[in-house]
Amino acid sequence: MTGALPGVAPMAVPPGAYLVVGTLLFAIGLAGTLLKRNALSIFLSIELMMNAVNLLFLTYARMRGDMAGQMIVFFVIAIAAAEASVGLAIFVALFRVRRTVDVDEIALLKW
Amino acid sequence: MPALSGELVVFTIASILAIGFALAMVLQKTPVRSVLSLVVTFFGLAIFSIQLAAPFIAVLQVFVYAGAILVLFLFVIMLLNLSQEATEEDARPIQRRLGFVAALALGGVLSGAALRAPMPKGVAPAITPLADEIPMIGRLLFSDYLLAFEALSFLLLVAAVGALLLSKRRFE
Amino acid sequence: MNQFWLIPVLPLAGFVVNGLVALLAASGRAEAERGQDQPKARLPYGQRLFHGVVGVGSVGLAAVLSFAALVPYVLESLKSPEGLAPVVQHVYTWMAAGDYTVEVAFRLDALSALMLSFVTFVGTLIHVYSVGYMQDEEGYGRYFAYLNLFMFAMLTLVLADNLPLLFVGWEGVGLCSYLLIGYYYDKDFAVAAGKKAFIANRVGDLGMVLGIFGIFALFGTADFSFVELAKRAALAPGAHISVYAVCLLLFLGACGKSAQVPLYVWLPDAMAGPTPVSALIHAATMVTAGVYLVARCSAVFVLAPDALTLVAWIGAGTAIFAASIGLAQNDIKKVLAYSTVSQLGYMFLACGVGAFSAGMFHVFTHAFFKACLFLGSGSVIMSMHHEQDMTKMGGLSSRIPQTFRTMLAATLAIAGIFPLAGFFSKDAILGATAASGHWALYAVGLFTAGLTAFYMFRLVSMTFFGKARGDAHAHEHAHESPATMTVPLWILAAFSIVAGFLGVPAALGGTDRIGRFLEASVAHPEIGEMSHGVEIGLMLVSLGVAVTGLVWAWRWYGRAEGPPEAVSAQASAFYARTGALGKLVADKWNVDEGIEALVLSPFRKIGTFLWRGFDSLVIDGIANASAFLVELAGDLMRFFTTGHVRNYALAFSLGALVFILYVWVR
Amino acid sequence: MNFHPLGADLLTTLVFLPAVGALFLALLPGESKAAAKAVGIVTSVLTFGVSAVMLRGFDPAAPGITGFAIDRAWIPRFGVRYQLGVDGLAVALILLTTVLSVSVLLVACGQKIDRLKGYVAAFLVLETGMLGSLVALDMLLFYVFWEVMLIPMYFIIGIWGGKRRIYATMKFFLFTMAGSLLMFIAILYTANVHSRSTGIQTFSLVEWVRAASSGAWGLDPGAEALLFGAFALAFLVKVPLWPLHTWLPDAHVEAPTGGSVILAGVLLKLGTYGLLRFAWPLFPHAAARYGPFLAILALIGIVYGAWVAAAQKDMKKLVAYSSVSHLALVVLGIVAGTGAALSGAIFQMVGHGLTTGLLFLLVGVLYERRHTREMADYGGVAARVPVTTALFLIATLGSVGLPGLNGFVGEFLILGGVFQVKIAWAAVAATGMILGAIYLLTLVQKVFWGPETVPANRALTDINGWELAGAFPLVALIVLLGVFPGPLLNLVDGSVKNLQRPAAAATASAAPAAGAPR
Amino acid sequence: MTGFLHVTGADFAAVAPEMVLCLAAALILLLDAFARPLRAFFPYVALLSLAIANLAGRDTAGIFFSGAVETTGFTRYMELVALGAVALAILGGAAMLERDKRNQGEFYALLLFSAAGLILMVRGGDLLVVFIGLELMSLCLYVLAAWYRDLSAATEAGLKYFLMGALASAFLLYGVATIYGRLGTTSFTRLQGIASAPGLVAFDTMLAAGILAVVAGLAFKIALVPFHGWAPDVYQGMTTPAVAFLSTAPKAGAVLVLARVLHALFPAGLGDPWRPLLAILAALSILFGNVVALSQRDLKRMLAYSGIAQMGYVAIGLATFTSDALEGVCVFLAGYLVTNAAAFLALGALSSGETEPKLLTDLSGLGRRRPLAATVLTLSMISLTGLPPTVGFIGKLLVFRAAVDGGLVPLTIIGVFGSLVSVGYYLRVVYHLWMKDPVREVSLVPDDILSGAAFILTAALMLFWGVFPRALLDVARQAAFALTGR
Repeated sequence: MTGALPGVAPMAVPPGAYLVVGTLLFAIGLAGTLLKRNALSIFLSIELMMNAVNLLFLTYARMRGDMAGQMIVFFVIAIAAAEASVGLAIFVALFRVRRTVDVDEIALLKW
Repeated sequence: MPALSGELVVFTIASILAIGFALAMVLQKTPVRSVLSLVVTFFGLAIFSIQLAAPFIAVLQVFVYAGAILVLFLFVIMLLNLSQEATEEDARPIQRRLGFVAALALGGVLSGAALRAPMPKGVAPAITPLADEIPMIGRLLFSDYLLAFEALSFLLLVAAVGALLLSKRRFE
Repeated sequence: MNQFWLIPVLPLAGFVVNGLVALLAASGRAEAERGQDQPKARLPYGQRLFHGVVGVGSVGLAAVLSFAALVPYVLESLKSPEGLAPVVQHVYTWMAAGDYTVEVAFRLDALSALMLSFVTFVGTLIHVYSVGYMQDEEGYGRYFAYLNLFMFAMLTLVLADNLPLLFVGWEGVGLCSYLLIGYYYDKDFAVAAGKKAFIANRVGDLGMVLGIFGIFALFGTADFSFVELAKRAALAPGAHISVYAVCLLLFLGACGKSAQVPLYVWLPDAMAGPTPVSALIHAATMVTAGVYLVARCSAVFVLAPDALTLVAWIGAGTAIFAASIGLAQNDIKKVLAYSTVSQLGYMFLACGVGAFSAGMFHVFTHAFFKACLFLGSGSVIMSMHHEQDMTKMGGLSSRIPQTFRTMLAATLAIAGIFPLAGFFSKDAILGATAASGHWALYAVGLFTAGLTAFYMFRLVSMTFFGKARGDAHAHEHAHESPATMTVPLWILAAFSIVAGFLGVPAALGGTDRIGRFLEASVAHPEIGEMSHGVEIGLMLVSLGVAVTGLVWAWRWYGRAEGPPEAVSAQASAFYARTGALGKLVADKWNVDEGIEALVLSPFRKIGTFLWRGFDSLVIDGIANASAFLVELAGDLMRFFTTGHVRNYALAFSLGALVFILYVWVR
Repeated sequence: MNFHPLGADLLTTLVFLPAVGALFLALLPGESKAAAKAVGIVTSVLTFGVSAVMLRGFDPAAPGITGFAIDRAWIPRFGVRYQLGVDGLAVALILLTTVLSVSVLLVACGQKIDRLKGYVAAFLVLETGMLGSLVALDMLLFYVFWEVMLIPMYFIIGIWGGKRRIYATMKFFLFTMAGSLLMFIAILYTANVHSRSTGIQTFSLVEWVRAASSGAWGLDPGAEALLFGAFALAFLVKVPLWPLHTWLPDAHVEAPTGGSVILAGVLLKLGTYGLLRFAWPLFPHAAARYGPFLAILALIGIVYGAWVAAAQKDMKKLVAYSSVSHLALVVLGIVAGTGAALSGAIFQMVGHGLTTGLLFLLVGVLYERRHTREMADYGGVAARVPVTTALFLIATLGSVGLPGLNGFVGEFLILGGVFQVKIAWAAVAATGMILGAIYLLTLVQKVFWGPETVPANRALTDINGWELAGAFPLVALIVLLGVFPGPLLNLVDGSVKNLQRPAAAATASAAPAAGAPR
Repeated sequence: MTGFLHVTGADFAAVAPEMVLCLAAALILLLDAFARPLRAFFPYVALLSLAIANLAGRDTAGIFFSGAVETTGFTRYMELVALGAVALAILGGAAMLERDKRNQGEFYALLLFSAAGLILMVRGGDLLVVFIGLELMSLCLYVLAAWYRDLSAATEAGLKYFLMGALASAFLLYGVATIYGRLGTTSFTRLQGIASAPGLVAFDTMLAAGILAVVAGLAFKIALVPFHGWAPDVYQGMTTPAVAFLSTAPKAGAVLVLARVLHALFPAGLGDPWRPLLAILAALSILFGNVVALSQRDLKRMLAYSGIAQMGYVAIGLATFTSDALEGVCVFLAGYLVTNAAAFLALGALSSGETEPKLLTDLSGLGRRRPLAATVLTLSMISLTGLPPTVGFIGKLLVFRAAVDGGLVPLTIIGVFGSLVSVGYYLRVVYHLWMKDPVREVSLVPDDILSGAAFILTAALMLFWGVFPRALLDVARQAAFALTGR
């Protein structure tokens, strides 16, 4: 899809830097996902990962001077919101039954 | 690497903020604090957005994420009054070590790739105000992204329905 | 008579009819007596009559037909100086595949004529005899069915024009002997004996079959026309087997059928069958099939002198070996059995030294006196109420005079007393052996003659002379058998006296008719000449040996009186005289025990091992083990799915990581 | 249905008639035994009728496998075709199949069988599978039928079997499938080779054989060896050749009477049929290379099977092991490949189907009454069941290979053919004659003869009408084929001429390949 | 860039199926809110909407919404699969849900929504649209997973599926971002254009990582080892008719999307290292899935692992990636849809309700009590084993054939080994159904018309496609051709 980025000044900061930051945030989010035990915290970390990806999108958009990246981010944010609502609802339902959202204690189904 | 410009300074501060609080989010024991530290991270991201010529996204970032979603989180946390995250001591050591390794390695690998990969030339047009970014987005939304936009609406509907359904106590 | 096929088929028809009727009767009986005991009962007269008529009738008719066929042929061929061409009648092509074509075709020539004559003749007599002997048996019908089947097989064997067809009869007689030995199917030993006979025969048949293929390979055909080829030594080019090997294979078959060492073991046990069966199958006809085979293939054997020598030695060995065992047996039929084995040895000895016609001559005469002896013994046994132990007999000469006289005649005949049948045939053999220059063989033969005279007269003495041993009551009621049994005895006795005159040697002014008659169809290689003087000398020697044997037996057993102990005392005296050797002899050289220990029990053990050990442990072990391992893998790997969502996430991330690295290194 | 011998759809009718019967039965409501019997017998008899018509219209002299050929598209794009046709070999086995099916169903009518409807249906489906694999000329079609046979057999053993039926049926299924799956890949690969070398997409056996014999494939020896191996494995498991045989005794022992009869009578033959029809013609060089190796296995199998059979105490196990031995002989004949050997092998396939089928049938008759297969539980029953005894004796002698019964002809010709190739093989194989006599006569002795030891046997009832009706055709054929083998031999003569190889071929390149005894 | 709101009627006609489904779903939601008594008719409404959607989607082909959707035979094929899956789920589930009083309209609405999302995902002409469609589908499934939200199993399933799903989305997104960054676009057509342009495919570590992230994200939906963890738990906890849908259509969708992505990026066909990579995925899935399924006693878990294995076979097709292979994949997926759905529905009918675990041993002796359902289950087991004359065989045949032609013989051998192992657990079901006597008295759910119809339909299809596969093959052929143009 087309839509060139309205002209702006050339980047003072090398795009690579943004990419690295984004990637690191992605990794941190992943770490959170893997290390946290509270379902909410895990989901929180995943949200972080998504935002990291958003940063990547923006960077790329900027590099290419192209709107598409921004549009995608726009959608991603919306989707994330939707996911969040469903996810949290699931947590609530789960908590009602199990009285916990600690994923380490939620392992009835296994093997 | 251009000379030390204001942009660079801001970038540095923002990235320190973002990464630092992201780490904090992970390391925090109590969910509430995690959420709050994530808020800061998001602000950092918002700064980046501005720097990357996407002020509208920055605004969304603050409003939707920091504003709406994280508040929703806080709300749920309060609802389930999850004051303390269970202590990590008894947690599964292998999971922790491997998880740490995996995250670290992936981060290293990917950022390494990001650094090594050849960068395409970014366009460097003449300097003009960003004023017409938002109309542009709007226009795109109703032309090229129309379908996506419509689909999104249904997606939100589904989310609403689903959330409603799941959080209902009794069936009728 | 130009329908040879009728000759075997008639008894076959008899078999079918008798068999079906007997089967129906049996199943009716089973129906009636379901759940209760089944008492042994003689059949109603009507049924007996039916079976008897069908049985005897079919065989008798066959006999008539065969004589109708062979008499003119024989007369013709005696007229013509060098015999008559064989008459061959094709019926249909049995099987044709690849390089093998087997016709169902029957052949009448000198050899088959000779066999045919006494087979049908003796066969008929024994059928008649059986009518009386078997009258009390509830298996009367079954018996005659089997007997007819046997006649069918034997006649096929005799008339066959090619080896495969001969093999049909060959196996057929084996089957019948199996069935008839096991006639008393509720007696374990009888059944076991039958099986033993069949299997021992099968060992021979293994050689026989391979031999047949060998003949195919050598001559390109198994029709007896190959004999002509063999006479011209016209072997097929590129045959991948030697004549010697083929001869040995065929001879192996002969050994099985004619109970030669080492395959003789089945014949003594075969006495478990009804006595007429022993007479017909295990004395007169079937067991001589081996000799017949060798005579048939004589031309081939001649091409392999080493094989002939082997035949001779096996024959001689068997003769003396069996005779030695015969010395110490107390079961009247066992004695006769071993005597049969030993006589068969003689016949092979004859073939071995190249005197095939002499061998066949002995087959001929032996048929009569041995049949007579067996039938006589049957008569004795019947009169003694199924007592076979000679130590419990004695003094029967007065009780059953006809049996006594006929048996005496036959005994003298087999002992080779001039001028009875045995004398001529046996001396033909000994003479030929001597002429061939195998003096060692001659010595063996001669000594065996002595032994034969000894054990045969021992038999007669223990049975008929002296005072009655065993329980007096039985002795009181011992009575002569019915005419259906004595008439055949008389006829056979008569023939065992006169049959020899067919082959009076030149030395005694005769013109060895039978020899010349057979020359048409058996080979007659040059075996050294002897002057008539020497010949007569040898005859006197053997006669002397025979008489010595008789006298010796008389001195030991003739006056045996009193209770059985007395005899056993004599027996021990016998051991005292002969020492450990005697003991060994009385134990039949422990051959059966040896076979059991060295062959059978290992066979069973290994079989069980292969089954339990190899099949179940190794093969199934591998199969089940692999199945088990997969299951096990499943039971372990399922724990990768821990149920902890974080682990899944971890797996996810690690997976992604590893794959990224993989993609990079590639 | 088109009954005219030359009718285009004769074979289709033949193959799917039983399936139709089964379908009808499945749709039939209720558990009516009478209906099941009626449908079963009518269908199987009709099928037999069709096969008889086929026999009448079949011309043994016709070249190739072209009898009643049908050739329609099935999966056109891969050149998979609905291609049927018969030659003498197939016709012979088809008749065997239809006859045995009739017998089995007749016997089923005479015995108490739970869920008879399903039982009959399963057998009818099985018959379709068997007939299909006999007439299929398209490799993939063949594979389909080949696998279709598995399922009904799985049910037959699994539902109506004995105590360890589940183990047995799984073992049967897995062993067979393990073999056939590799063959599946091999088929696909061969098709690939064919299309690569000739540019034609086809699974047609005829095409393949033509290409293979003309060397158009240009396979390197390694690949050919692997393909041959895959094919041979599939079939040798089915045969079964030592050491792949251990599923057989279990399957036979646990299977219901009919199951054993069909298993021994037909399924095993399909293994040897496959060797004759596919493995050898498609990969002649590999076959020549590794034939001797198979011959060694076959020789081991002959002796081994007989030897183990002699050690058995269970009637069915004994007969099962005897099958191992007998079919090893057939394999040996196929390896030898001379005219006589092949005729003998085919004859023996039919003959063994009849004799062993009859043996299992009669064992089943006893089992039906006493519910034990242990020989020790019988003994001296001859007087109680004279007819059964007589029939059993005939079957036994046929199996022992007594001249005048069918067993001999096959054995004689095989041995003769093998003899032409390698005397040592014939010599070893011939020991089967002796061993066979040993274990089979022991079987007869222990079961029917000797004193009546077990009181329970006093009430034993003799074979009943249905069972007799089922057994009679087999007995008749055993005797007829023994006395007049000519017709059958002529029937298969054409096939033999196509398949046979000169005596030298079997061992020419052999001696190094496998240290054959000399 | 097209002008503001420049959309033609054709554009809307193109997305008619999605619209129909969404509107029907919305309608049902409304009815549920305001006309609850009509609940009994929701199934029929849903089925009707499916029918209409099918008709609406019949003959549209081309690129619409300026490249946002791309309708081809390929996507059409997927449309049918999705609609079919939903139909079966509804047929099988309606009665049960009504019995359990869980037949709120949302159930059908969500099913329809997720079908719409699925269709959108597959025909999305742009990775963004694909992502949106995927999310639409997934959100519905998250909710459906926790449908019996008072059962701890169900909620747990929901949680696990949701968390893993979100993670997968994040990865997928990362991949999309990277592809966008490296190649400058997210639209398939352009990607293909760029990728087929010479020179660019010069190797690029970052792009590789991105593509891999996408693959991982989709492999998660397909449940390929090692991205499979969620499947067994979710299947076990999720309500059976929903699983009948979840286990078939979404997987198929993800597979086809993956095919599209790969084809867009590697128009010339897969090369090193991607083909070995997929081969490894396939091998792992086949071995792990089959072997672990062997040790399962809960049927739904067992079917989950079996599903993993089955997708391994699909992955063989993907690794081969010739048009024949893709055709095979399509056929396989159609067969798998019918077979697996049948299996789950029969399972539901042979159990004592949703609240009970579905244990293997409870099937004992049900063959005589419920001949129809038992027969269908048996058939589906045979078909899953891949034995003729069922469609399962045809699918495996095509895939293996393509793989052999494509030189992946070792993979096929692993495949057949897997099949051999699978016999162990598939036939175990048959054994319990027909050859074993009941161990405990199971109170079965009553029969009902709709599921009966579903049974007969699936059984008929399994056999018909197994014996006369031509029609199916032709459709699949067109689909594959539409994608590869070869």
